[in-house]
Amino acid sequence: MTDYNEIQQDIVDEFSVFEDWLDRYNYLIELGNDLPAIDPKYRTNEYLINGCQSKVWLHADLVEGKLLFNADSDAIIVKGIVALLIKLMNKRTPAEILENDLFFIDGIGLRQNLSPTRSNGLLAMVKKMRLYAMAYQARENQNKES
Amino acid sequence: MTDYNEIQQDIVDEFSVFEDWLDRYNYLIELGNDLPAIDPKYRTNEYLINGCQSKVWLHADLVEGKLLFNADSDAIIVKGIVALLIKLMNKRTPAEILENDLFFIDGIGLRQNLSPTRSNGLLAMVKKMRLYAMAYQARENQNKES
Amino acid sequence: MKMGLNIKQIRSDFPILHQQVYKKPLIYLDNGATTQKPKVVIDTVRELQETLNSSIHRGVHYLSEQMTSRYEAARETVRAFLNAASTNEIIFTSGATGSINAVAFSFGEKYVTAGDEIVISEMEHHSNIVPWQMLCDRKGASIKVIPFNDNGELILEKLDDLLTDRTRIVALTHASNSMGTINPVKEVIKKAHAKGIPVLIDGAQMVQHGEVDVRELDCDFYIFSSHKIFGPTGSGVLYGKESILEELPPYQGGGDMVDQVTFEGTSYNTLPFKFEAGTTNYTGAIGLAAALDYLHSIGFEAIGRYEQELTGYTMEKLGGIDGLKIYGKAANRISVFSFLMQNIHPYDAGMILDKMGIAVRTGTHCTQPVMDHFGIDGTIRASLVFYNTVEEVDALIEGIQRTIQMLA
Amino acid sequence: MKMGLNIKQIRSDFPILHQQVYKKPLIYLDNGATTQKPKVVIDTVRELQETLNSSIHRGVHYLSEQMTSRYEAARETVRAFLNAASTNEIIFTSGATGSINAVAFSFGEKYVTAGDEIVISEMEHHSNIVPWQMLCDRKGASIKVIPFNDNGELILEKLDDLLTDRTRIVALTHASNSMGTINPVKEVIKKAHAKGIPVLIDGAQMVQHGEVDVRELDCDFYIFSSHKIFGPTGSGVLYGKESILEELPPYQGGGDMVDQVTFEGTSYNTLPFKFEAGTTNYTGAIGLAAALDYLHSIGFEAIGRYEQELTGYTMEKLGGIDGLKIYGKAANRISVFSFLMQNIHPYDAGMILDKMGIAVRTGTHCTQPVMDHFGIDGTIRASLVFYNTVEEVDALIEGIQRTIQMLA
Ligand SMILES: Cc1ncc(COP(=O)(O)O)c(C=O)c1O
Ligand SMILES: Cc1ncc(COP(=O)(O)O)c(C=O)c1O
Repeated sequence: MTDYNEIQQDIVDEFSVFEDWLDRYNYLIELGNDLPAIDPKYRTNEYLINGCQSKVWLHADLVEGKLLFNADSDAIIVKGIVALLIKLMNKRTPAEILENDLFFIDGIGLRQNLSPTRSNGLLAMVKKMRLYAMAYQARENQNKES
Repeated sequence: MTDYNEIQQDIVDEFSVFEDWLDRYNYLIELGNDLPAIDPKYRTNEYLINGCQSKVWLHADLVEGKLLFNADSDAIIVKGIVALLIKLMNKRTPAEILENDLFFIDGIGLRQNLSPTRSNGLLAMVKKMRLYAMAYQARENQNKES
Repeated sequence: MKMGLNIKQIRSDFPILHQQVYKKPLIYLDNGATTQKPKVVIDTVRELQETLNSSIHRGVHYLSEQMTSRYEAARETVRAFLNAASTNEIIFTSGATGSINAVAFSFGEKYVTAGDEIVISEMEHHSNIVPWQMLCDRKGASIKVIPFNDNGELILEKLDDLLTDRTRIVALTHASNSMGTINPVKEVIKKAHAKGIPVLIDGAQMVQHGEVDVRELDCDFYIFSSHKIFGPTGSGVLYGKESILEELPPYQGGGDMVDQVTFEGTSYNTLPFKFEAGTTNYTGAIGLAAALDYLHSIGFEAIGRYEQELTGYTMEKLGGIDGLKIYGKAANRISVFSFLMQNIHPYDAGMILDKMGIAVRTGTHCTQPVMDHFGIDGTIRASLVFYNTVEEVDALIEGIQRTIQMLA
Repeated sequence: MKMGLNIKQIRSDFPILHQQVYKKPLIYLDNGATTQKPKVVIDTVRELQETLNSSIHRGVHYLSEQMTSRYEAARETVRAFLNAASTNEIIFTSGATGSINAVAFSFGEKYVTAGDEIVISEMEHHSNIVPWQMLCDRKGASIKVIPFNDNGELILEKLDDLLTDRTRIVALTHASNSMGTINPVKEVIKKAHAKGIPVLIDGAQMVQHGEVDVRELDCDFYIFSSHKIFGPTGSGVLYGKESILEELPPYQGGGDMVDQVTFEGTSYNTLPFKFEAGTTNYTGAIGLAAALDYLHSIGFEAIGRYEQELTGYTMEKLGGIDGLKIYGKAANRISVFSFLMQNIHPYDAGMILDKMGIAVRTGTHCTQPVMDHFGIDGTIRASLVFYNTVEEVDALIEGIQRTIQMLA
């Protein structure tokens, strides 16, 4: 599997061809449309990250040491960014996710979408993804010990 | 007796020789020192006009149709202005006081001392002087009628 | 279209309007959130800070003197703007929200007890809901709500039943910030007064669109924000009838609002100072007066006529877009428009319009009950004032069409 | 005197200081009332209004985005200035008075009931007396007062008796605005905490004279005004420990401080937004941050050293004037000096000094209990900051001497 940071760099490179913001958004909309909707059983309040303007749903499983993410948003551009996050983090070990910085969002000019005052739920989602990674890592370590 | 507005003009002329503010104040201090202290029986809360920074006491009688003012202040510059007001208004009929505008204070550059936000009690005192005039005028009119 | 304002001249008075965002000319249609400041306001604020800054009242020195008279002159300017009877009725606050909270507290402390009722409307801004809820929670009182119909117009017939002998006050917005409706406040005030109930009018979205006459309305309180009427942030106005303000306890305690202070007890200053605790935002208040003077120089009537034409044009153009739904269709309205396109998420639309240089607001606009009424999460809102142009409306329409192409 | 600041350079940063009043150079010694603004603050305010003005939070568009991040960066600047643990602990308010009223209300609603006690000191500013009195009136609680001695120093021995099991909070000024005393707040906080009582420190007169470390002090609340620390009017700060703020009900209701609003009930936003109802004074907050950055660039330590020298010099010179009495002689002090000359009325002295271009304050300085302590109606107060000079002190001394000649 491609290196974590290599993927991030690939995404940045991919976006660098777009000179116009609307082209970037068009691409994100495409990505958003291509991302399968989340399993309806996870599109519930339990898995909702409320961003006050747009909603994000997130669920994660650990299968054979790798995280499987399932996520969605009601806003399509947000969903496009969600798709990029999933592309990057899906099927990674908790360690990979926790060790590496997230730089691609900044690199493609979408940093403001992750600012604490942005009300689109993305920042909360990224935090939650890392929390899942931490929780599963802690559980694995426990399992090893016992 | 000199005309009401002539006196005002005299005061303005008198002050016009002072180029320096401190000379004006020196003159006011002199006037203040020359004004006899108010009869102690009027230097009481009943006759106090509280200006929050400096105090003014005022009492008025009507003798033979003329107002007799008795006034004082704990701040000497304020007392100097009080002295000018007394010089102007003392022994006048209520009508004279009520008919004429008060322009000398403005004319000698002390207008700010009569601004509503000035906390020296002067504005309240001027209002009170006119109130006395009104009250005595009303009483006289009543006496005439009955 | 021939409209009676020299828009080019007017736009040149507002420095911010000549900016580029993302290399596109800025089209600022978020005036419902905050309005831009004309040069004269910006210059006044600068001049005050460079030449006069000093704490007001009580000061014996020159700067304090000068600043105090500028501040009190600003109060007179606001009084004249609202046609209030006296400057004692004009309180400078920190903003519309501060004004409403002051009334909710002071009026509430004095007059509201358990079982009492406060009447508001279904279209209030959160700032005219939450302070009353907090009061009701404290006192055991309750909120009654005047509903609106699907055009966004108050259902006035319901009012008579809502005004009971437990109603202590009616608090109603003059114009809706999310639907644009101008409410028949005069009628409401009449009905309330007939039962002896005082009325607060939230003018936060009205004053920037035309002059208000509080004596003609006969409202008991009228409030607005400086920053929404081309003045500085951090300042606002609370008008209250003198006879009512006299009776109310103060809201905040502090410097300047007291007469005598001892630990045994404190007596309060006279109006309007009783309600202006601490160092007030004198720069903001004087800046607001500069904004009002500026509006006068242009003429409220001309502004009103221009905005009405612009409103008609915008409604027509928006109505012509396939699949676009307007929320709030009252005929009597300000130039504020809420809408949704098909099933496009407003946040997506807002982000795309932004990149075209068009600043609109998306979301609930702090009127969640309005969204609940329509069963939606939010809208896109374009809010215009007199410096906006037909060309900007055209750009918005084109932007919406492109957005639909991208998203639908 | 060799002092470590380039005063000439510093004075050139403050446009207002180069003015003439009554054809005399302005000597501004009323900094306790409000401080002047450096060019960088004035320019920041102007720049924000000319290029960025937009309502913060919730906005999807560019201006709103930019203004929001500037505002939140300002919060971080204030956090660093106070060394608070988190930006969640930094609330922007309308000023020191607004901050204290917020605590008195929110803390009071939650924790104060009939029979409880609030401990303040005899040297508090009215803004740190009246809000507590209003609370006590509402709740049936009472005020207990830490007295000071004739030097203007708190009599700490009295504190132990004042802190009872009914004491709910201690509210104490860090530095006295009328006597200049710096209080041993850390000791008071320790004593109060030993009994589980939280402490609010009023830093309105302290922050402009040196950095404050709220974590080192371990105070529970710390408040100050922007306009007294070289920032814009209409803005202030409330620091509160996160764990305490979390528990408090909001002070004002309105936009931005809510999560969900329905007529059935409302849930509140997280910290710090829960306490920032309505459109905040973002221009003021960002201007304040510019002022703090400016102070950093000069260096708090250098400022502190300079002011201490200036203070020593002023005390010595004032002490040398025959018949002049200083009120407040604490050794640990800020550069604020209250005095009277023989039986000269302070108002007369203030008016005369004014005409020499010297701006001082006269009266009670919103600390009537301090005047009552000394049995006087008011004092003359000269309050200096780091842009004041030895030459200005000399001019003050000369002015006082001339005043005495004129009046005595
Ligand atoms: C109708 C209405 N009322 C009150 C407010 C609150 O104004 P501010 O945020 O300036 O306090 C607003 C502004 O959003 C509004 O639109
Ligand atoms: C010690 C103290 N506390 C509080 C205040 C109130 O500050 P503001 O008037 O800025 O609200 C002042 C200012 O006069 C003060 O000196």
